[in-house]
Amino acid sequence: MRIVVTEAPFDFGAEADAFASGRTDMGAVVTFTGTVRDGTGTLAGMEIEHYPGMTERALEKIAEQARARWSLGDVLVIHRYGRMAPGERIMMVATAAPHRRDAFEAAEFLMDYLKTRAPFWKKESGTAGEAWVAAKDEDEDALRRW
Amino acid sequence: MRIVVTEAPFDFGAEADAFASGRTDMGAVVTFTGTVRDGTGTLAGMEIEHYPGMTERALEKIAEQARARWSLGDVLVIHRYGRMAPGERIMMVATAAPHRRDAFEAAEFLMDYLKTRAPFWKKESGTAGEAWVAAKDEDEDALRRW
Amino acid sequence: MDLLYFAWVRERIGLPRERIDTQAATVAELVDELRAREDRYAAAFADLSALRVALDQDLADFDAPLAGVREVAFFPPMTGG
Amino acid sequence: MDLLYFAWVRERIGLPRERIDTQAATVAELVDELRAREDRYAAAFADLSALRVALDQDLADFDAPLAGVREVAFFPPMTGG
Repeated sequence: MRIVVTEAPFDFGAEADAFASGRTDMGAVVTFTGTVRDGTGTLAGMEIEHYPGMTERALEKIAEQARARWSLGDVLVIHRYGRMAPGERIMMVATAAPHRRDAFEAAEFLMDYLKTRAPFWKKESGTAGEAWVAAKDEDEDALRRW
Repeated sequence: MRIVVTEAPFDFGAEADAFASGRTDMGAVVTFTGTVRDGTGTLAGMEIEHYPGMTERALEKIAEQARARWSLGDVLVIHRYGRMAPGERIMMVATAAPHRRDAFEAAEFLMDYLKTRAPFWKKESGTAGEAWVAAKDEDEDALRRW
Repeated sequence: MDLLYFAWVRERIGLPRERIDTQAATVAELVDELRAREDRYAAAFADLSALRVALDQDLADFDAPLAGVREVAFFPPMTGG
Repeated sequence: MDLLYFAWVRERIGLPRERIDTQAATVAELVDELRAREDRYAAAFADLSALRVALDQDLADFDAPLAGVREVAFFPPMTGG
Protein backbone atom coordinates (compact mmCIF):
# COMPACT_ATOMS: atom_id res chain seq x y z
CA MET A 1 0.00 0.00 0.00
CA ARG A 2 1.35 3.41 -0.95
CA ILE A 3 -0.25 6.83 -0.28
CA VAL A 4 1.37 9.88 -1.85
CA VAL A 5 0.24 13.51 -1.36
CA THR A 6 2.39 15.79 -3.47
CA GLU A 7 2.52 19.15 -5.18
CA ALA A 8 4.63 17.81 -8.08
CA PRO A 9 3.16 16.15 -11.19
CA PHE A 10 3.41 12.36 -11.13
CA ASP A 11 4.33 10.01 -13.96
CA PHE A 12 1.08 8.09 -14.54
CA GLY A 13 2.57 5.70 -17.11
CA ALA A 14 5.50 4.76 -14.89
CA GLU A 15 3.28 4.42 -11.80
CA ALA A 16 0.72 2.28 -13.65
CA ASP A 17 3.47 0.12 -15.13
CA ALA A 18 5.28 -0.43 -11.81
CA PHE A 19 2.10 -1.12 -9.80
CA ALA A 20 1.75 -4.84 -8.94
CA SER A 21 4.29 -5.60 -11.62
CA GLY A 22 6.15 -8.85 -11.01
CA ARG A 23 3.19 -10.21 -8.99
CA THR A 24 2.03 -13.55 -10.40
CA ASP A 25 -0.91 -13.97 -7.99
CA MET A 26 -2.88 -10.87 -9.06
CA GLY A 27 -4.96 -11.40 -12.20
CA ALA A 28 -6.53 -7.94 -12.30
CA VAL A 29 -5.30 -4.37 -12.01
CA VAL A 30 -7.62 -1.35 -12.21
CA THR A 31 -6.44 2.25 -12.34
CA PHE A 32 -8.46 5.44 -12.15
CA THR A 33 -7.01 8.81 -13.11
CA GLY A 34 -8.70 12.15 -12.54
CA THR A 35 -7.69 15.12 -14.67
CA VAL A 36 -8.52 18.83 -14.66
CA ARG A 37 -11.58 19.01 -16.89
CA ASP A 38 -12.53 22.02 -18.95
CA GLY A 39 -15.95 21.18 -20.35
CA THR A 40 -16.64 24.64 -21.77
CA GLY A 41 -13.23 25.93 -22.83
CA THR A 42 -13.32 28.73 -20.24
CA LEU A 43 -11.08 27.26 -17.55
CA ALA A 44 -7.63 28.76 -17.05
CA GLY A 45 -6.58 26.43 -14.25
CA MET A 46 -7.35 24.90 -10.90
CA GLU A 47 -5.84 25.21 -7.45
CA ILE A 48 -6.25 22.43 -4.94
CA GLU A 49 -5.98 23.18 -1.23
CA HIS A 50 -5.62 20.40 1.33
CA TYR A 51 -5.21 19.80 5.06
CA PRO A 52 -1.65 18.51 5.56
CA GLY A 53 -1.61 15.68 8.06
CA MET A 54 -5.31 14.94 7.92
CA THR A 55 -5.11 14.27 4.17
CA GLU A 56 -2.61 11.41 4.51
CA ARG A 57 -4.50 10.09 7.53
CA ALA A 58 -7.86 10.10 5.69
CA LEU A 59 -6.43 8.45 2.56
CA GLU A 60 -4.76 5.74 4.63
CA LYS A 61 -8.00 5.06 6.47
CA ILE A 62 -9.94 4.78 3.20
CA ALA A 63 -7.33 2.45 1.70
CA GLU A 64 -7.39 0.28 4.85
CA GLN A 65 -11.17 0.03 4.61
CA ALA A 66 -10.87 -1.13 0.99
CA ARG A 67 -8.29 -3.75 1.97
CA ALA A 68 -10.50 -5.02 4.78
CA ARG A 69 -13.48 -5.33 2.48
CA TRP A 70 -12.04 -6.79 -0.73
CA SER A 71 -9.35 -9.35 -1.45
CA LEU A 72 -6.63 -6.98 -2.65
CA GLY A 73 -2.95 -7.55 -3.30
CA ASP A 74 -2.03 -3.89 -3.38
CA VAL A 75 -3.46 -0.36 -3.30
CA LEU A 76 -1.93 2.89 -4.55
CA VAL A 77 -3.28 6.43 -4.07
CA ILE A 78 -1.53 9.53 -5.43
CA HIS A 79 -3.16 12.96 -5.06
CA ARG A 80 -1.72 16.34 -5.95
CA TYR A 81 -2.38 19.78 -4.48
CA GLY A 82 -1.45 23.24 -5.75
CA ARG A 83 -1.89 24.73 -9.23
CA MET A 84 -2.80 22.63 -12.27
CA ALA A 85 -3.70 23.37 -15.89
CA PRO A 86 -6.64 21.87 -17.86
CA GLY A 87 -5.82 18.30 -18.91
CA GLU A 88 -3.26 17.80 -16.13
CA ARG A 89 -3.61 14.72 -13.97
CA ILE A 90 -4.84 15.51 -10.46
CA MET A 91 -4.73 12.06 -8.93
CA MET A 92 -4.78 8.31 -9.46
CA VAL A 93 -5.78 5.20 -7.58
CA ALA A 94 -4.77 1.66 -8.48
CA THR A 95 -5.99 -1.67 -7.12
CA ALA A 96 -4.63 -5.18 -7.71
CA ALA A 97 -6.70 -8.29 -6.96
CA PRO A 98 -6.84 -11.95 -7.93
CA HIS A 99 -10.22 -11.31 -9.62
CA ARG A 100 -11.51 -8.36 -11.62
CA ARG A 101 -14.69 -7.66 -9.66
CA ASP A 102 -12.69 -7.01 -6.48
CA ALA A 103 -10.27 -4.70 -8.30
CA PHE A 104 -13.12 -2.72 -9.92
CA GLU A 105 -15.28 -2.42 -6.80
CA ALA A 106 -12.37 -1.43 -4.58
CA ALA A 107 -11.27 1.27 -7.05
CA GLU A 108 -14.82 2.70 -7.18
CA PHE A 109 -15.07 2.57 -3.39
CA LEU A 110 -11.73 4.40 -3.04
CA MET A 111 -12.90 7.11 -5.44
CA ASP A 112 -16.32 7.58 -3.81
CA TYR A 113 -14.73 7.97 -0.37
CA LEU A 114 -11.78 10.03 -1.54
CA LYS A 115 -14.14 12.50 -3.26
CA THR A 116 -16.18 13.15 -0.12
CA ARG A 117 -13.98 12.23 2.87
CA ALA A 118 -10.44 13.31 2.03
CA PRO A 119 -9.78 17.01 2.81
CA PHE A 120 -9.14 18.49 -0.64
CA TRP A 121 -10.86 21.57 -2.04
CA LYS A 122 -10.79 22.69 -5.66
CA LYS A 123 -10.86 26.27 -6.80
CA GLU A 124 -11.30 26.96 -10.49
CA SER A 125 -10.06 30.10 -12.21
CA GLY A 126 -11.25 31.15 -15.63
CA THR A 127 -12.68 33.92 -17.74
CA ALA A 128 -15.38 34.56 -15.11
CA GLY A 129 -12.91 34.83 -12.20
CA GLU A 130 -12.28 32.36 -9.39
CA ALA A 131 -14.76 30.03 -7.71
CA TRP A 132 -14.65 27.15 -5.25
CA VAL A 133 -16.05 23.97 -6.77
CA ALA A 134 -19.28 22.99 -4.99
CA ALA A 135 -19.60 19.46 -3.62
CA LYS A 136 -22.14 17.39 -5.57
CA ASP A 137 -25.06 15.61 -3.94
CA GLU A 138 -24.46 12.68 -6.30
CA ASP A 139 -20.97 12.20 -4.81
CA GLU A 140 -22.44 11.97 -1.33
CA ASP A 141 -25.18 9.66 -2.65
CA ALA A 142 -22.54 7.40 -4.21
CA LEU A 143 -21.36 6.41 -0.72
CA ARG A 144 -24.68 4.78 0.11
CA ARG A 145 -24.08 1.76 -2.08
CA TRP A 146 -21.09 0.61 0.03
CA MET B 1 -11.29 4.07 -30.54
CA ARG B 2 -8.46 1.59 -30.98
CA ILE B 3 -8.66 -2.22 -31.04
CA VAL B 4 -5.40 -4.19 -31.12
CA VAL B 5 -5.09 -7.98 -31.33
CA THR B 6 -1.44 -8.96 -31.19
CA GLU B 7 0.95 -11.75 -30.32
CA ALA B 8 3.63 -9.34 -29.08
CA PRO B 9 3.77 -7.97 -25.52
CA PHE B 10 2.42 -4.42 -25.21
CA ASP B 11 3.82 -1.55 -23.16
CA PHE B 12 1.09 -0.98 -20.56
CA GLY B 13 2.75 2.11 -19.05
CA ALA B 14 3.17 3.81 -22.41
CA GLU B 15 -0.36 2.86 -23.55
CA ALA B 16 -1.93 4.06 -20.29
CA ASP B 17 0.07 7.29 -20.42
CA ALA B 18 -0.81 8.05 -24.05
CA PHE B 19 -4.52 7.19 -23.73
CA ALA B 20 -6.70 10.33 -23.74
CA SER B 21 -3.61 12.39 -22.95
CA GLY B 22 -3.91 15.98 -24.10
CA ARG B 23 -7.72 15.82 -23.80
CA THR B 24 -9.04 18.60 -21.56
CA ASP B 25 -12.70 17.52 -21.73
CA MET B 26 -12.27 14.07 -20.13
CA GLY B 27 -12.15 14.14 -16.34
CA ALA B 28 -11.85 10.40 -15.79
CA VAL B 29 -9.77 7.58 -17.22
CA VAL B 30 -10.14 3.95 -16.10
CA THR B 31 -7.83 1.13 -17.15
CA PHE B 32 -8.14 -2.60 -16.55
CA THR B 33 -5.24 -4.97 -17.07
CA GLY B 34 -5.50 -8.75 -16.98
CA THR B 35 -2.36 -10.77 -16.25
CA VAL B 36 -1.52 -14.48 -16.27
CA ARG B 37 -2.33 -15.52 -12.71
CA ASP B 38 -0.65 -18.37 -10.91
CA GLY B 39 -2.61 -18.74 -7.69
CA THR B 40 -0.92 -21.97 -6.59
CA GLY B 41 2.65 -21.68 -7.90
CA THR B 42 2.17 -24.63 -10.29
CA LEU B 43 1.63 -22.76 -13.56
CA ALA B 44 4.36 -22.87 -16.18
CA GLY B 45 2.58 -20.72 -18.72
CA MET B 46 -0.53 -20.05 -20.75
CA GLU B 47 -1.34 -20.21 -24.44
CA ILE B 48 -4.17 -18.16 -25.84
CA GLU B 49 -5.86 -19.23 -29.07
CA HIS B 50 -8.17 -16.89 -30.96
CA TYR B 51 -10.29 -16.67 -34.11
CA PRO B 52 -8.55 -14.19 -36.43
CA GLY B 53 -11.09 -11.94 -38.09
CA MET B 54 -13.92 -12.66 -35.71
CA THR B 55 -11.85 -11.49 -32.74
CA GLU B 56 -11.37 -7.96 -34.10
CA ARG B 57 -15.00 -7.88 -35.23
CA ALA B 58 -16.30 -8.96 -31.81
CA LEU B 59 -14.11 -6.48 -29.93
CA GLU B 60 -15.17 -3.63 -32.20
CA LYS B 61 -18.81 -4.51 -31.69
CA ILE B 62 -18.40 -4.57 -27.90
CA ALA B 63 -16.56 -1.23 -27.91
CA GLU B 64 -19.29 0.30 -30.11
CA GLN B 65 -21.95 -0.90 -27.69
CA ALA B 66 -20.07 0.76 -24.83
CA ARG B 67 -19.81 4.02 -26.76
CA ALA B 68 -23.52 3.95 -27.56
CA ARG B 69 -24.42 3.39 -23.93
CA TRP B 70 -22.09 5.69 -22.02
CA SER B 71 -20.76 9.17 -22.66
CA LEU B 72 -17.19 8.21 -23.60
CA GLY B 73 -14.42 10.23 -25.16
CA ASP B 74 -12.29 7.26 -26.11
CA VAL B 75 -11.97 3.48 -25.81
CA LEU B 76 -8.90 1.27 -26.13
CA VAL B 77 -8.77 -2.54 -26.18
CA ILE B 78 -5.52 -4.51 -26.52
CA HIS B 79 -5.58 -8.33 -26.31
CA ARG B 80 -2.71 -10.73 -26.88
CA TYR B 81 -2.71 -14.31 -28.12
CA GLY B 82 0.03 -16.96 -28.11
CA ARG B 83 2.34 -18.01 -25.25
CA MET B 84 2.64 -16.05 -22.02
CA ALA B 85 4.41 -16.60 -18.69
CA PRO B 86 2.88 -16.10 -15.20
CA GLY B 87 2.68 -12.38 -14.37
CA GLU B 88 2.70 -11.32 -18.03
CA ARG B 89 -0.01 -8.92 -19.14
CA ILE B 90 -2.63 -10.57 -21.34
CA MET B 91 -4.79 -7.60 -22.19
CA MET B 92 -5.96 -4.12 -21.24
CA VAL B 93 -8.98 -1.93 -21.75
CA ALA B 94 -9.12 1.82 -21.15
CA THR B 95 -12.07 4.21 -21.09
CA ALA B 96 -12.12 8.01 -20.94
CA ALA B 97 -15.23 9.95 -19.94
CA PRO B 98 -16.19 13.37 -18.59
CA HIS B 99 -17.37 11.70 -15.35
CA ARG B 100 -15.98 8.77 -13.38
CA ARG B 101 -19.12 6.64 -13.18
CA ASP B 102 -19.30 6.39 -16.98
CA ALA B 103 -15.62 5.47 -17.24
CA PHE B 104 -15.94 2.77 -14.54
CA GLU B 105 -19.17 1.25 -15.82
CA ALA B 106 -18.01 1.18 -19.44
CA ALA B 107 -14.75 -0.54 -18.45
CA GLU B 108 -16.64 -3.19 -16.47
CA PHE B 109 -19.08 -3.68 -19.33
CA LEU B 110 -16.20 -4.10 -21.80
CA MET B 111 -14.59 -6.69 -19.55
CA ASP B 112 -17.79 -8.67 -18.94
CA TYR B 113 -18.50 -8.87 -22.67
CA LEU B 114 -14.91 -9.44 -23.72
CA LYS B 115 -14.66 -12.38 -21.29
CA THR B 116 -17.67 -14.18 -22.70
CA ARG B 117 -18.22 -12.89 -26.25
CA ALA B 118 -14.77 -12.39 -27.79
CA PRO B 119 -13.32 -15.60 -29.28
CA PHE B 120 -10.28 -16.25 -27.08
CA TRP B 121 -9.49 -19.55 -25.36
CA LYS B 122 -6.89 -20.05 -22.66
CA LYS B 123 -4.88 -23.22 -22.17
CA GLU B 124 -2.77 -23.52 -19.05
CA SER B 125 0.33 -25.67 -18.81
CA GLY B 126 1.89 -26.64 -15.51
CA THR B 127 3.16 -29.44 -13.33
CA ALA B 128 -0.05 -31.41 -13.96
CA GLY B 129 0.12 -31.10 -17.77
CA GLU B 130 -2.02 -28.98 -20.06
CA ALA B 131 -5.68 -28.01 -19.65
CA TRP B 132 -8.15 -25.66 -21.31
CA VAL B 133 -9.50 -23.10 -18.85
CA ALA B 134 -13.22 -23.70 -18.26
CA ALA B 135 -15.63 -20.81 -18.70
CA LYS B 136 -17.09 -19.63 -15.41
CA ASP B 137 -20.82 -19.35 -14.77
CA GLU B 138 -20.15 -16.14 -12.84
CA ASP B 139 -18.72 -14.56 -16.00
CA GLU B 140 -21.90 -15.37 -17.92
CA ASP B 141 -23.98 -14.15 -14.95
CA ALA B 142 -22.05 -10.87 -14.96
CA LEU B 143 -23.65 -9.96 -18.32
CA ARG B 144 -27.12 -9.84 -16.82
CA ARG B 145 -26.59 -6.58 -15.04
CA TRP B 146 -26.13 -4.67 -18.32
CA MET C 1 -18.76 -24.18 -46.81
CA ASP C 2 -15.74 -23.71 -44.53
CA LEU C 3 -15.84 -25.29 -41.07
CA LEU C 4 -13.48 -23.95 -38.41
CA TYR C 5 -12.71 -25.56 -35.05
CA PHE C 6 -11.05 -23.95 -32.05
CA ALA C 7 -9.59 -25.01 -28.70
CA TRP C 8 -10.61 -28.51 -27.55
CA VAL C 9 -13.07 -28.87 -30.44
CA ARG C 10 -10.11 -28.51 -32.80
CA GLU C 11 -8.09 -30.99 -30.72
CA ARG C 12 -10.85 -33.62 -30.58
CA ILE C 13 -11.58 -33.43 -34.28
CA GLY C 14 -7.89 -33.23 -35.06
CA LEU C 15 -7.89 -30.37 -37.55
CA PRO C 16 -8.38 -26.59 -37.46
CA ARG C 17 -10.53 -26.25 -40.60
CA GLU C 18 -12.00 -28.16 -43.50
CA ARG C 19 -14.21 -27.47 -46.49
CA ILE C 20 -17.42 -29.49 -46.86
CA ASP C 21 -20.48 -29.80 -49.05
CA THR C 22 -23.73 -30.04 -47.14
CA GLN C 23 -27.46 -29.79 -47.67
CA ALA C 24 -28.07 -29.06 -43.98
CA ALA C 25 -30.63 -26.28 -43.52
CA THR C 26 -29.63 -25.37 -39.95
CA VAL C 27 -26.60 -25.58 -37.70
CA ALA C 28 -28.29 -28.42 -35.78
CA GLU C 29 -28.69 -30.42 -38.98
CA LEU C 30 -25.05 -29.81 -39.85
CA VAL C 31 -24.02 -31.02 -36.40
CA ASP C 32 -26.07 -34.22 -36.90
CA GLU C 33 -24.30 -34.82 -40.22
CA LEU C 34 -20.89 -34.32 -38.63
CA ARG C 35 -21.69 -36.56 -35.64
CA ALA C 36 -22.64 -39.37 -38.03
CA ARG C 37 -19.29 -39.18 -39.80
CA GLU C 38 -16.76 -40.50 -37.29
CA ASP C 39 -16.29 -41.03 -33.56
CA ARG C 40 -14.02 -38.01 -33.21
CA TYR C 41 -16.84 -35.78 -34.48
CA ALA C 42 -19.36 -37.52 -32.26
CA ALA C 43 -17.01 -36.90 -29.33
CA ALA C 44 -16.50 -33.23 -30.20
CA PHE C 45 -20.25 -32.60 -30.60
CA ALA C 46 -21.45 -34.85 -27.75
CA ASP C 47 -22.72 -31.98 -25.58
CA LEU C 48 -24.03 -28.94 -27.45
CA SER C 49 -24.49 -27.00 -24.22
CA ALA C 50 -20.66 -26.95 -23.98
CA LEU C 51 -20.34 -25.56 -27.50
CA ARG C 52 -20.76 -22.22 -29.23
CA VAL C 53 -21.20 -21.56 -32.94
CA ALA C 54 -20.44 -18.56 -35.13
CA LEU C 55 -21.82 -18.01 -38.64
CA ASP C 56 -19.62 -15.80 -40.80
CA GLN C 57 -17.92 -14.60 -37.60
CA ASP C 58 -21.05 -13.68 -35.67
CA LEU C 59 -22.28 -15.75 -32.71
CA ALA C 60 -25.45 -17.67 -33.57
CA ASP C 61 -27.84 -20.27 -32.15
CA PHE C 62 -27.86 -23.94 -33.11
CA ASP C 63 -31.25 -23.56 -34.79
CA ALA C 64 -29.98 -20.75 -37.05
CA PRO C 65 -30.42 -21.31 -40.83
CA LEU C 66 -27.31 -21.92 -42.96
CA ALA C 67 -28.61 -20.34 -46.19
CA GLY C 68 -25.93 -18.05 -47.64
CA VAL C 69 -23.43 -18.82 -44.87
CA ARG C 70 -19.83 -19.36 -46.00
CA GLU C 71 -17.99 -19.93 -42.72
CA VAL C 72 -19.20 -21.93 -39.69
CA ALA C 73 -17.02 -22.06 -36.57
CA PHE C 74 -17.45 -24.36 -33.56
CA PHE C 75 -15.72 -23.74 -30.25
CA PRO C 76 -16.13 -23.93 -26.47
CA PRO C 77 -17.37 -20.96 -24.39
CA MET C 78 -14.82 -18.17 -24.57
CA THR C 79 -12.30 -17.55 -21.81
CA GLY C 80 -10.47 -14.38 -22.80
CA GLY C 81 -9.65 -11.32 -20.75
CA MET D 1 -6.73 25.05 21.15
CA ASP D 2 -5.74 25.49 17.50
CA LEU D 3 -8.44 26.44 15.01
CA LEU D 4 -7.80 25.77 11.31
CA TYR D 5 -9.85 27.12 8.40
CA PHE D 6 -9.79 25.89 4.81
CA ALA D 7 -11.11 26.95 1.40
CA TRP D 8 -13.84 29.62 1.54
CA VAL D 9 -14.07 29.37 5.35
CA ARG D 10 -10.42 30.50 5.47
CA GLU D 11 -11.16 33.27 2.95
CA ARG D 12 -14.23 34.57 4.80
CA ILE D 13 -12.52 34.61 8.17
CA GLY D 14 -9.36 35.98 6.60
CA LEU D 15 -6.81 33.70 8.21
CA PRO D 16 -5.74 30.05 7.95
CA ARG D 17 -5.31 29.33 11.67
CA GLU D 18 -5.39 30.87 15.11
CA ARG D 19 -4.96 29.79 18.71
CA ILE D 20 -7.81 30.44 21.13
CA ASP D 21 -8.84 29.82 24.72
CA THR D 22 -12.36 28.53 25.11
CA GLN D 23 -14.63 26.95 27.71
CA ALA D 24 -16.93 25.54 24.98
CA ALA D 25 -17.94 21.96 25.74
CA THR D 26 -18.95 21.04 22.18
CA VAL D 27 -18.20 22.10 18.62
CA ALA D 28 -21.61 23.80 18.45
CA GLU D 29 -20.82 25.89 21.54
CA LEU D 30 -17.46 26.84 20.01
CA VAL D 31 -19.23 27.90 16.80
CA ASP D 32 -21.63 30.10 18.84
CA GLU D 33 -18.66 31.76 20.54
CA LEU D 34 -16.97 32.42 17.20
CA ARG D 35 -20.15 33.76 15.57
CA ALA D 36 -20.51 36.28 18.42
CA ARG D 37 -16.99 37.63 17.87
CA GLU D 38 -17.19 39.47 14.54
CA ASP D 39 -19.24 39.66 11.36
CA ARG D 40 -16.68 37.71 9.32
CA TYR D 41 -17.07 34.76 11.71
CA ALA D 42 -20.84 35.08 11.64
CA ALA D 43 -20.65 35.02 7.82
CA ALA D 44 -18.35 31.99 7.74
CA PHE D 45 -20.53 30.02 10.17
CA ALA D 46 -23.93 31.23 8.89
CA ASP D 47 -25.00 27.85 7.51
CA LEU D 48 -23.65 24.82 9.38
CA SER D 49 -25.11 22.42 6.79
CA ALA D 50 -22.52 23.82 4.36
CA LEU D 51 -19.68 23.15 6.80
CA ARG D 52 -17.67 20.18 8.00
CA VAL D 53 -15.57 19.89 11.14
CA ALA D 54 -12.59 17.73 12.04
CA LEU D 55 -11.32 17.17 15.59
CA ASP D 56 -7.62 16.29 15.74
CA GLN D 57 -7.81 15.41 12.03
CA ASP D 58 -10.83 13.10 12.17
CA LEU D 59 -14.22 14.13 10.80
CA ALA D 60 -16.73 14.79 13.60
CA ASP D 61 -20.27 16.04 14.20
CA PHE D 62 -21.14 19.50 15.49
CA ASP D 63 -22.42 18.07 18.75
CA ALA D 64 -19.11 16.29 19.44
CA PRO D 65 -17.43 17.14 22.80
CA LEU D 66 -14.22 19.17 22.77
CA ALA D 67 -12.64 17.67 25.90
CA GLY D 68 -9.00 16.79 25.18
CA VAL D 69 -9.12 18.11 21.62
CA ARG D 70 -6.11 20.14 20.49
CA GLU D 71 -6.93 20.95 16.86
CA VAL D 72 -10.33 21.90 15.43
CA ALA D 73 -10.67 22.44 11.68
CA PHE D 74 -13.62 23.99 9.82
CA PHE D 75 -14.08 23.64 6.08
CA PRO D 76 -16.67 23.15 3.31
CA PRO D 77 -17.60 19.68 1.98
CA MET D 78 -14.59 18.14 0.25
CA THR D 79 -14.16 18.19 -3.51
CA GLY D 80 -11.05 16.13 -4.21
CA GLY D 81 -10.50 13.40 -6.76
